[in-house]
Amino acid sequence: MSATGFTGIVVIVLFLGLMIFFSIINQEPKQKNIRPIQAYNKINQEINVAVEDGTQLHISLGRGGITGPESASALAGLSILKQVIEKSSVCDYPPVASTGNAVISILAQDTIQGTSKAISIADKGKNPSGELVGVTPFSYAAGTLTTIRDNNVSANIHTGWFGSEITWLTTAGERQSTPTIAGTAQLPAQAVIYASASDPLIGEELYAGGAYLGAGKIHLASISAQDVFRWIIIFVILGSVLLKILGIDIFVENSLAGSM
Amino acid sequence: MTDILCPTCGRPNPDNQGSCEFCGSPLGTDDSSLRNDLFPAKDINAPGRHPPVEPDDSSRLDDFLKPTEPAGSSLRNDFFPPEENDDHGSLEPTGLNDSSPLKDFFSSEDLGNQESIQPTEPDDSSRLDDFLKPTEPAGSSLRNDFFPPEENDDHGSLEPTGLNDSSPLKDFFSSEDLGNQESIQPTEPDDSSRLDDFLKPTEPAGSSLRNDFVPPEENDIRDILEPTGLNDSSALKDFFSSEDLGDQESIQPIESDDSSPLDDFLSTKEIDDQNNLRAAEPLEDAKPDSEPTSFSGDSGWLDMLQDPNSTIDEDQESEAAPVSAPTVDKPGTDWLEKIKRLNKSADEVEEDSSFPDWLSVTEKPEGEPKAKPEEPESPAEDVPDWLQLDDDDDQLNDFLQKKDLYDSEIKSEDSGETISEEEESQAPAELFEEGVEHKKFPSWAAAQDSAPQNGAQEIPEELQFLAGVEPDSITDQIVDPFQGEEEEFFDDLFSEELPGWLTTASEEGAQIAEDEISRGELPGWVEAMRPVVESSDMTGLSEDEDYIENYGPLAGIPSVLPAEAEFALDPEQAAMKPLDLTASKSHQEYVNLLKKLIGEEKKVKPITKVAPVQTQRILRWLIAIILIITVGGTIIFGGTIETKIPPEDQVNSSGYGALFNQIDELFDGQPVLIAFDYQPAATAEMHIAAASVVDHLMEQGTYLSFVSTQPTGPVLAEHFLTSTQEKHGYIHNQQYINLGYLPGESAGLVSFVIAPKKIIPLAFDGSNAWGSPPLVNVDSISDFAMILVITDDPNTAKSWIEQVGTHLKDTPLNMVVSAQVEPLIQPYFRASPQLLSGYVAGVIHSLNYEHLREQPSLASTAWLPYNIGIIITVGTMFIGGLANGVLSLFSRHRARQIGEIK
Amino acid sequence: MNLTIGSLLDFTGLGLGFLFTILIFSYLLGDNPFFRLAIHIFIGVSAAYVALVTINNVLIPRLIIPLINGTKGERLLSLLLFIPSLFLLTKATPLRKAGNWSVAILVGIGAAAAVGGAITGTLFPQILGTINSVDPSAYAISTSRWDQAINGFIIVLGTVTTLIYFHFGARETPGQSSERLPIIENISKIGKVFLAVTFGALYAGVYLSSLAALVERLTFIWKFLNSLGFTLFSSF
Amino acid sequence: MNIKLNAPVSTAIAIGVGIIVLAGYFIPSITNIRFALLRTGLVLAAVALLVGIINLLTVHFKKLGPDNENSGYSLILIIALLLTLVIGIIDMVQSYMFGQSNFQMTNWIFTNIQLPIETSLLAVTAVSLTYAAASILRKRMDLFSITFFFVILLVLLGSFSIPPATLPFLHIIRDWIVRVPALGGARGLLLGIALGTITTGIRILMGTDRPYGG
Repeated sequence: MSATGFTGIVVIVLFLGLMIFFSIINQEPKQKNIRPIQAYNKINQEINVAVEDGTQLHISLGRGGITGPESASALAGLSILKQVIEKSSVCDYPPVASTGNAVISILAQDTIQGTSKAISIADKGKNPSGELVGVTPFSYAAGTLTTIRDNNVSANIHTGWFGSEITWLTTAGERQSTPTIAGTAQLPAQAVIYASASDPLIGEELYAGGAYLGAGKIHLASISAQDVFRWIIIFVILGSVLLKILGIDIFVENSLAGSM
Repeated sequence: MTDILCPTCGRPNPDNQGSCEFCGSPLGTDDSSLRNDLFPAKDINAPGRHPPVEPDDSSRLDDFLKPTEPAGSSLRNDFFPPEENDDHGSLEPTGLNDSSPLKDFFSSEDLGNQESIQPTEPDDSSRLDDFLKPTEPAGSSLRNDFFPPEENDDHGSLEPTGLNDSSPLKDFFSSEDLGNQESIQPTEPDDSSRLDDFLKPTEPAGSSLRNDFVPPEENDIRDILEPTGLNDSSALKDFFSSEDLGDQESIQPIESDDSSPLDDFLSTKEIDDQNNLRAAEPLEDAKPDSEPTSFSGDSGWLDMLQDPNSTIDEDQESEAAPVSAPTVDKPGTDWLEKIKRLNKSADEVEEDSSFPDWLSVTEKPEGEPKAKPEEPESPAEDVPDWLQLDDDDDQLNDFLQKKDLYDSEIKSEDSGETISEEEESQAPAELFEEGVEHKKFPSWAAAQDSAPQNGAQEIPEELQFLAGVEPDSITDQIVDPFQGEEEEFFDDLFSEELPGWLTTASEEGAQIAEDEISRGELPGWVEAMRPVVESSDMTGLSEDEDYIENYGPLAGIPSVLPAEAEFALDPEQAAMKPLDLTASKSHQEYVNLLKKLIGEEKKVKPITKVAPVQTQRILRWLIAIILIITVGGTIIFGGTIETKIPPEDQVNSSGYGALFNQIDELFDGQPVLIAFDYQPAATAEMHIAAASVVDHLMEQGTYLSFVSTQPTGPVLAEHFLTSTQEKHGYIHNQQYINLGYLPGESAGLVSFVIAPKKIIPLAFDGSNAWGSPPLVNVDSISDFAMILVITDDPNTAKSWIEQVGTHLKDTPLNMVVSAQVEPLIQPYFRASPQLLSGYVAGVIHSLNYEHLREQPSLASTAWLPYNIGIIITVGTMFIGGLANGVLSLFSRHRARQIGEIK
Repeated sequence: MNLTIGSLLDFTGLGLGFLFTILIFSYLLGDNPFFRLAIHIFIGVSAAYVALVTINNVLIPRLIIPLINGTKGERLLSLLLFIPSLFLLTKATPLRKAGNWSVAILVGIGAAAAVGGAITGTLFPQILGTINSVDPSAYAISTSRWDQAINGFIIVLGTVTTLIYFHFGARETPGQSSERLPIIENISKIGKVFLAVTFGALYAGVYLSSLAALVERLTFIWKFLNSLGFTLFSSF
Repeated sequence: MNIKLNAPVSTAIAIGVGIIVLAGYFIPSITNIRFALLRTGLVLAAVALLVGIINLLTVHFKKLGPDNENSGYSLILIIALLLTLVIGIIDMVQSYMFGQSNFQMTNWIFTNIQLPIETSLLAVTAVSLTYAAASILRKRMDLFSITFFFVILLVLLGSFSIPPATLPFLHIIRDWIVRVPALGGARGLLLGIALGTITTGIRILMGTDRPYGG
């Protein structure tokens, strides 16, 4: 095993351990010691609005594939979808979901059905769709436009993998004066989201959806683990930089270099 | 304390006794036993004192189930149809295990039964007994009534008994329900309906229907649920909003096939489970206290009913008996009549119109409730009490006791007997000899009582009626009179009364409860019934008072009830009294809190929805017009413009410079892999950026292999060749090969790096991909002379660098990227292990590349309109941004000023 | 003859392209049926196209051909692939639950690819890149030493402060919203500025891409009109 | 931890496959197994795409009907899809049977319908992006937005170059922004995203998140 491989395994084990540790330690999931993120507050708020208004929330899960790193943002989007469905189960009209990737579409439908069943929305007609609206980035955006307009959508939540086609989705929301909560892992799309979405999720905030929407202990533990690891990274960087200035070649670099 | 006279030996027995202490004969066999059933033992007066027989919860439940059902478990099955069981898994995440929901459900179910029945009968056990007695031949009918027939459908075993036998019972129940809801509900603030009011704000539709039709259990459940968890209750909403609601009660008995109600029902069940679970744990201890209070009252007037001449304890005489006695006489007949009327035909609709009258009267309490302390506990706290009641219910114990008696009786009886026969046989002789004797009971008891009798006596009539003759009319009947007023009415009632027994049930309230009990006050829920009686008196039914007194069948009443009682207690006072008594400071606080909560719930929160801004659209138009006119104008009139070659040092340190140098070194026939990894939308920019580079490659005579990790890539490659490289006239398979689509995003890429031939065996057109001479020797990706990735996505670029670049030996990895990708890839170009050998980013680099090649291409053509577009955009953005910024500051300032003024 | 048909097809193609461009541009005036018409055609065409490519480039060469032409081992492998594929197809039917395990395979792969990719593709390289940014010797393209050192420190500062900006942990003070430690709060403000710069640069990039598309489309429209014989302005 | 056990098979498969693939990233000896699984994934993803397209068709078939005001659009979508599919299959058959290469008809449809529409869609975003950037200060007037706004202007101006009006100074600033502070921020973002990605993936590998109908 190479140094990189070993370091990689250490990272995974460390993450796993931290997550388990925090999920055991944090016995009260209700107690959220996490900074407020406006976009998630907004989601909660919009769920209430949808309930009172008899409108729908629209969640689009992006077009990211499942077999690459993009999958994570779609998976994070799915856990947000799950929470939103659970929370908006009192809506007359359950949320509508749209995706631009077939696998994500299947997963969205499974999530919807699983969640709906868990909360006993037996009426299938009311079930949110989770449909695949388009298979290329812009056809997905165009299909989602239709979803935004044709349904009685009171808020749009775009969480998943998007490219610059997100512009269409965020501005469509803006045109209809419906709040748009959006987050993605693709950097240029993030920039667009920041400028055009009413409530942007920046960077890794996207992955914290489960924790902020009450998906359970393990999600809170996840972001605690992320915080711990964040500081590890910071110390590794600062330490290495310091050593580098001092002219010392260090172990860290060798451990990571294999992958560069 | 009243004793029950043994029917056999005539000696007095404590009324919590199931059988005679002296002769051992069951006390339930004579009329007194019935009374006992109806009105449980008074011994329970004293808090903490329990009836001799105290089966535990499960046994109680078992008992409850056993007699009513040949197969006890079937009831459970009904409650949990198979599908629901399936769902348990999915519920688990919320912390439910499979068994707990059941338990909870049962507890809530029982509560539901109790509560729902309470209105007609103060005592759970007796109520249930009554229920069971007539229904016993077909225990399942009870179920049928409580639970829509569909549930029964799920259990073949039940069907025959349940559905076949139960029709009379159904009648019974339907009449029961009608009775409860039409005539009794008004008089008795049923918890459920009260809580319904609670819920209404959140449920605009069907609430009134619900009140009337929803099986009592569900009402109760909702009561428990809604306040505690609005979120979870959607299913309930569904349930209630469903069209079936109204029909369930009226139609269910007739039709068993409908499946939708089942779903709805299930949904409520699940939610119940969750909520109950949440609520259940904390409540265990409180209940015993609450029950006694309720009984103190019951027993009091029970005694009177039982034996007007018998000696009545002083306490009871002075407090309890008086309270109940007067109420008993008057409305009893009213109720019965009402019920009868209701059952008989739809004509009653008109008659029912009288309800609004008395309802309006009952609305009186509206003002009072605000001050009433009983309600206070927050919904969440309520739940526990309920559950407690369920768990250690004295009433239930009583009930069980009695049920045992009944069981023995019933068992001895021929099961084939008609219900009426049974009833008659079981009914206390005294009561039934006179036929109308039951009217002696207080209205609410009588109503209950009458229901079974109706069931028994009027079966044929009612069967017809239920058989669908006029189910709708019933619905109408029931719905109309109550809809608006009822809500308020019950709301009031709720706010007043619920607390009565709930608060006493709570640990905190235990002491208060004791006090109350010692004073012989009526428990809250008994109280709850009284105002209705009172109200019914006031609503024009009071005319009947005299009538009742004088009426033949009631002639017995004066003799049954001590005259003093009537004088001693004004019914109105009685109704008010407990409310005063139960008001403690903490209760008051609770009331206020709850009121606040309810009030907030009712408040329509203004949903701030920004109206589509017209200026927004105009601004967009303006931007569009400016851009299109300037750019379009430049295209039409502008032509091309001479640009200068950038300084040499800049070229040398740039990506395009490095790329140019590499391509310049390639020679004829060398295989070059080009990845067309941009989406079709980016065609414009990528064509501009890549045209010159690919042109350069072709000029060098390299053999091009196209691949793409996007499905649209292969055709984009073809399009690229035909639209930008026409002059080269490259022929597929001879000068280039389109390897086609490489699925699986970065994973596919990794596979391709290691074994390209294995991963893409066939070219896009199905031909052999690797047959052409330049590719024969290519076994791994490192065998290409160069890799050029054309992409507009930073992550695709990153994937190529991370997954492919790291595996390359001497093969340089280069890129043509969109402008947005540049910030993310340039570090790979600058870093020391140079993973990216060179790159062209966007139109700007491309122009420079063209300069290097000294062959103007697309970039040169597009340069002028492109730059005009940039500068116009910058201007528009700047002006727009500045204007918006000023506006924003201005509005902030104004907001601040307003804030200061405020 | 062929030439005529070919040029007719070409012209029709250009006409279609022109038509659809105009239909899409009509969205600038607001949502309208023409735009909707265009996007629905677009969705249908693109879906069919992707389906074709998938069948042609994935299913046929990897599933069908090995089954027909392959060696024993390949056939076995294809069969092994066939089973989950068939189950996955049930996802299009009411028996969708049967396909859960096939989806589970995909999710497992996806999750692993995400973790593995993030560690080997982002975490390590980016940490290393950040560390090396202060090291002049780690630069392939060298400018001045001091220049690089300062830039390196700015990059490190940007990376670290941005990372801190995302710190989630906060202390919950009763009655108030959670707040992070003041020091984290302050550092994250610097991170925010870096983020804003990053987003600004990326946004400009996105804009330049779309501007290129706009220029290309307008050029196309102009060319098409020209080819139609609209030489109104050509005299200028 | 919300561990449900009602889908043990799927969960076990997801975890097992995930662990093998993940281990393949770090342990060279099992790289081959990892690739076999990845290839399976590719085929499954392709099958999933077909499922998705069937799903898309079904959804629009359901929308057909007089009571749906948009049924016309759905009909058009279905026709466009099926027509393209049929043409493509003819192309494919020709290609496999008669060796006529390169899917000419399909490519024609792609080039003349899909491509212009996609490019136009991106072109229209130029207007939206300009508008969004111009109105950012109204939406959020803070340090972040002000910086954002002016960086956009700077980078755009730095990209601008028409010889008489070229501003070399701005070019240098643009270059520096893209190369240094933007890179710093991007690295922080990417590292954060990597952290989020890892936890998201690990949650699935632990079996606590099960989007696959578990």
